[in-house]
Amino acid sequence: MSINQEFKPKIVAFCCNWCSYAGADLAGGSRLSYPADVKIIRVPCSCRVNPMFILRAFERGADGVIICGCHPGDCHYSTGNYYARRRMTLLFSMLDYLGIEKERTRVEWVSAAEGVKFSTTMNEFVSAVRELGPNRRLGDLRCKD
Amino acid sequence: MQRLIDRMKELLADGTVQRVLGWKQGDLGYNPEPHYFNSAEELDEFIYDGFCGANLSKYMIKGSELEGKTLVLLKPCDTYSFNQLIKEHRVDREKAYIIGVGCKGKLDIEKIKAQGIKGITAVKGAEISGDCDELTVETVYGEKKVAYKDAMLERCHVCKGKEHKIYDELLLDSVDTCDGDRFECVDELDSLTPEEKFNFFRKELSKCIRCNACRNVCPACSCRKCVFDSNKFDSAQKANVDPFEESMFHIIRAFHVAGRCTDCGECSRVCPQGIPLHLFNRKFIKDINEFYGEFIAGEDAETKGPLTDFTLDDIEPGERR
Amino acid sequence: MKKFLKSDLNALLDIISEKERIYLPVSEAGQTNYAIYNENSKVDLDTLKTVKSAKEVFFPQSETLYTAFMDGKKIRIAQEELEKEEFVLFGVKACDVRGIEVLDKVFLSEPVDSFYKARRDHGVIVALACGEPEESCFCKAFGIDCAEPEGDVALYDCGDYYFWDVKTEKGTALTEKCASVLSDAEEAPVKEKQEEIRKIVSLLPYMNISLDSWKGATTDEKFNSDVWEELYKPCLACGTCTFVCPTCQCYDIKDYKTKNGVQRYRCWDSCMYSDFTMMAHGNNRTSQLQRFRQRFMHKLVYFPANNDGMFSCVGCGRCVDKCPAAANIIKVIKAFEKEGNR
Amino acid sequence: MNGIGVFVCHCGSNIAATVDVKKVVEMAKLEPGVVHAEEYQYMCSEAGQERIAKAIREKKLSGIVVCSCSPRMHETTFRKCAEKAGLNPYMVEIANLREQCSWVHKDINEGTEKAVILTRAAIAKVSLNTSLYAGESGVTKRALVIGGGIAGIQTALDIADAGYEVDIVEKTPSIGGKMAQLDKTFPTLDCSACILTPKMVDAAAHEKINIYSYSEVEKVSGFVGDFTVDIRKKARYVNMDKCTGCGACMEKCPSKKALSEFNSGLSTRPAIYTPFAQAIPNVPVIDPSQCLKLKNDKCGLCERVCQAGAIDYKQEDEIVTRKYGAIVVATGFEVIKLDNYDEYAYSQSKDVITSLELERIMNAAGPTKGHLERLSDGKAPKNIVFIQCVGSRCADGKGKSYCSKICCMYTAKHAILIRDKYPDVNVTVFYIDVRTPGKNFDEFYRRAVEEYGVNYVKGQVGKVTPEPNGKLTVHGVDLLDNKQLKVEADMVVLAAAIEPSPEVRNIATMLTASIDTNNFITEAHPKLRPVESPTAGVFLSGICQGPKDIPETVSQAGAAAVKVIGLLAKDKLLTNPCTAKADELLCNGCSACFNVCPYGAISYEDKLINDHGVRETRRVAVVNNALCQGCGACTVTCPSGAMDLQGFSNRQIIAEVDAICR
Repeated sequence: MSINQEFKPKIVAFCCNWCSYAGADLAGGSRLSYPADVKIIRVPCSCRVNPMFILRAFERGADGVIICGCHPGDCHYSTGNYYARRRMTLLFSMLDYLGIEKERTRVEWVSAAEGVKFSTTMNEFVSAVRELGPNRRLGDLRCKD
Repeated sequence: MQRLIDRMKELLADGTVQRVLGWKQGDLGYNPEPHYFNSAEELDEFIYDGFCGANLSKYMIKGSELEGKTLVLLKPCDTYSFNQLIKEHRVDREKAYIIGVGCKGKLDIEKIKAQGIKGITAVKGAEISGDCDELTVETVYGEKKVAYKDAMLERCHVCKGKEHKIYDELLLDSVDTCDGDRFECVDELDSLTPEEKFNFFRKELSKCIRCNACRNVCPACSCRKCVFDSNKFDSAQKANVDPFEESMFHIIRAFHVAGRCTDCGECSRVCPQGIPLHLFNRKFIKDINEFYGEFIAGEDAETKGPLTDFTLDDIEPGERR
Repeated sequence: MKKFLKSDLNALLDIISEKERIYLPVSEAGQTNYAIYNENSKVDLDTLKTVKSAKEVFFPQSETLYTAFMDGKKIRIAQEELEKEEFVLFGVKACDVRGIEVLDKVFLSEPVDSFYKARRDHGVIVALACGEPEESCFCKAFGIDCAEPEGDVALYDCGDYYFWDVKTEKGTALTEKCASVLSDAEEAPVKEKQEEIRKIVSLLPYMNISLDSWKGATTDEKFNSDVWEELYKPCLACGTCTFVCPTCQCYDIKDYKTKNGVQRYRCWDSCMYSDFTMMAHGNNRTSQLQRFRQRFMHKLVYFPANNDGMFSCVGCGRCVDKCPAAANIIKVIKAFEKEGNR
Repeated sequence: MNGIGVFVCHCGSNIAATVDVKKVVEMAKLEPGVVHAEEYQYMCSEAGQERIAKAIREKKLSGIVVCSCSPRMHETTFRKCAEKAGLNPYMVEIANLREQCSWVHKDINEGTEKAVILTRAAIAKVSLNTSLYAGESGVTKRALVIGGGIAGIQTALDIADAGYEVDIVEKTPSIGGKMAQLDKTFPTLDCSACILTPKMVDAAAHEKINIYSYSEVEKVSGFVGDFTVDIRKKARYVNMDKCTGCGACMEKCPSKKALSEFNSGLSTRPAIYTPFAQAIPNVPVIDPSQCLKLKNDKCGLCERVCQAGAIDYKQEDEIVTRKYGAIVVATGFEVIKLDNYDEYAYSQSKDVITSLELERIMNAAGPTKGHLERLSDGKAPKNIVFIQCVGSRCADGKGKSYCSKICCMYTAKHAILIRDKYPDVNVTVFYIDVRTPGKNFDEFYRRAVEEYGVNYVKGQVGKVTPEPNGKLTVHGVDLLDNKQLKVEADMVVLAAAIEPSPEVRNIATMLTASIDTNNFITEAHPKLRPVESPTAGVFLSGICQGPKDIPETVSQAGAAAVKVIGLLAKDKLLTNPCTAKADELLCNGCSACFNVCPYGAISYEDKLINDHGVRETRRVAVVNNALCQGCGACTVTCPSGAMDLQGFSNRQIIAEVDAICR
């Protein structure tokens, strides 16, 4: 832990507009802190998250990517997160198969009311990625500078 | 095979079909090519033997645009691809007259060459009418014998079965060639450490020359313009500049065909660098089966694919069942 | 004529690699391709054909030309450095050596390609006569003798020894560096080996293929033939033939957005691709037939017309081996021969 | 794009305390395309907005980034501000520096660094924004109300009174719903029928209201303002135009064994019947499962006695297709099945009944003509035990996790009514909690205890055992005295949980409205938009949204009506411009997008395409902008990237990713 404490991972969080982004706002409103390494990208729904975006983030040097959406059954668009769930299940299983550490990817369902969950999730996720250290397996060399 | 040729000539003669999509004899005994035969005379050059591995279903995308019906020869595994293409509105069932041809396992010339056999001038024993037991390879360095099984494509050892899923008529007999479990290779890789897995794939993918043979031969990769050739995602990279490039290409390609890939094995067959590309597709197929229930793409032309479907209590990402 | 014991191969390579990079056929994950030698390399001089040809050593599949860096709103441009170190390209077959000659015509004539030239100036070619030519080979049709390759040094695999035949000044310089491993040798075993190879060559199915109808062929005559219509059909529009070809020299120039700027690089392109020579107004070759024809017309008509009759095919047979649809230049040549006889 | 303006808000000290706003401005100025950057105390204030407007006008900005609070807070504000200054409102992006930066990070260096990155991402995104324009769609000035209970009736009346046409679709032969089955209502003890019937009559008589009774919604297509609905009018076998409602057919009908739905199965009814005397419409229906004529082609008595000649055995289901601008779901509830609660002996003893059954027993028009008697032997009970929360508030998964809300009050009502009419009957109520929030509710409950001497026992009942002598033994526990209790009872009444009507699932699917794990329809916002569903143009009335009593239902019904009126009052609706769009050059026509679209917004056309000089007819996807809600499911399922989402395009999101990972 001691060495990695210094390591500031780059974390990209895709949050759906209706639940998780609002959950993140609530975490802010409640002053529930989480590491500044997390940067949120607002998407309308977790089903908007294309595997291309995730790989792109890794290509560009992200150390972890997390996708947050409404709880299954609560999707604003009624079914979006069900598709997202299947896509991410398969994609993450593939990344694991290719030797990308599981802890670098995560899906979490966070409702607009779960500011606490948002904050704890981000704390957990960041510390898990910190443990792993920098992502060396999926980055593009040309983006290292 | 004469039976097949006669039947094709009959169908050409009575106007049922305008042309035949089949294989034309090569000049080395092992290199037949996909070919449209427009007349009975042309069919003299027709061949169907152990080296006719090419999946002709994708050619029917273009075939569907031609005037009249095309007689297309599909092996059992090709029919899955054809169904999938129907499902995706990429081929026109009405434009195809499908003769389901039997299959006794298809051969991989690379496997013969890998046994140190060079200067091949002819291969005997690959005829579909034969026993398909032993191959006699004539070379400028002398005659060599190879067991048919040892020269078979990987995919034939894990064959889905010799049943045609769509056809107008069936001809020629098949022999069951399956003697392996197609997911064993996936299990083996899954049991490695992340480091080992990564090294394995990095080594294999580093060979990739981005020739797109895997993509262009793939019946599921039927996009008019591949996302890797367009600027939609800022992803049009022709070069294999960085190893990441290939990983990205192959992961996304596998993802795009996930739930649609019939495991026809063409990608691995055509890769000039011998990258076992089926390992990507098999992983998705295995996961889909495990997570969402057994699903065989192309078994019919109607069932919704697993990635355009869901159930309320699907497994969560990262979980295993 | 010099020679060295096969068991001294690594010793020889180690001597060279102390000062210079060596590119040579290395087996990795089951395939043999040119790679830089190091002590862990699985050197493979037995495999006749590397998947990719030796051209990539002088003309890499992709190479950066320059990089633009953003610093606030200022842009700084850094030119990619030209090759300035000597290197050795080891174990090249006769066809690939000729391939480099073809590339020279393109890249060394005006305007000279500085990246290519720098590499050519610094590279020494150690060629290797073919051990066991294969059925897809047809170098003889282009006047290449695989039993006696060009290059700075030619190697011959004779029993326990590799024989070392110096051909140029560059070759002499390299020979001096390797003097400790090399010993003097007679020419007889080499002659014997060459005869052996030539005998096999005479048995191979494609070696006597005739290019007569292509010599001095007019564009119109070939271009407008109906034969293309049949030939192109199996083509999947992949770039395999182009990328394994030792003479295909077309490239695309693209930009890669790095973190803080842009890297301009060039990479091999393929005339088989639908976006090849795509321009703002559209594409001048809109069908696969046209693209397919382009490749072979270039190899057999356009290139010789501009280069004193030199075909830009060397008969290595890689496209014959690798085409996923078994369409290849042999089938093109044969189809036209048949057409001519009709 | 080369004229981006960046506006960094201090939000007083909310942002400025943990983010060095000056630094953010300075860094923003270095970004490509940025020609203007400034900071200000409160960007959302009038003065702040004026600064933005001024910069847009003076520097001819082509896009702006506001670094402020969450876009959920002020995105609309700044979009309007941009629009007023002449910039397309969709050329605005917000960097969320407050909720997602300054409020969650304490260290100013860390906060500033992150703020700079978030600002960069927003700049990168806005530089790829394109002007978007909201489309318009028309409004059909008619509403559909699904369900004809008190919720549906009230909604329909309110909408109709505002001058709009309303159709009510009711699955049973009469409107009235569950309220019609009730005897009295709490806490005032009015007769339920006396207050409901006039409303039913009003609805039937209203010139703007059209009732489809004995009908069901079969198919819904379209979108807000323009729904097309197929209604199945089930065959009644009675001609509604001819029937006079004389009732002769019902009297003469020889098949009288069917259980009366209205009397909760406690009495029988003929095969040709109206559910109850005051039914509206007062036209009977023939139950084909009971009718001898329809079953065996025998009898035909009703046809013979009908002087109006209204009987028509050949009648078939009819599908009516109607257009609506808005749809209200008012599908109501059912009492749960008690199969999981057999410890209370419901299936074993006729004297264990549900509260709804008790309503019918107490009702003068009910199976016992209003006499309180045991269904087993017709004797008057002396001891009655009420058991609360049967299937409600169940943590064990056996029943419902929620509180059914109405049971405490109706049990108090039953207890009072019984004690009032039969003072010699002992009434015991086992309860977990007594919940009486509501006007005059607690007073009502206290009257039951204090005035009427109802014995309330805090505790649960473990078991009810029918005894050989016909009595029931109730094994309970008194938590306050901490002792086991055995109470002998002649009758046990179960306050069974209520659940949404089972057909709500199907209706929700047709409407693409989501339902929660308990099958209640999800509201657009639990607090602020409780009568709207997330699907535009679909509104909620009554228990389909959650348990309610009558006054609450009526007020929600009114609220839903107001929402509908507000919608129907508009002549045009603006559509969300952030919709999916297919690039027809890239589209394969493979239908993958169609398969995942929750709104049915994608269709296919055979179109002549000119693909860089290649002209051919291709099957390509077309998005209906009025239907598309912009979720983006299609964009990911599309392998070629032909489908993109305006406002959240692939390249925009990738630009954000790149900026964040820089």
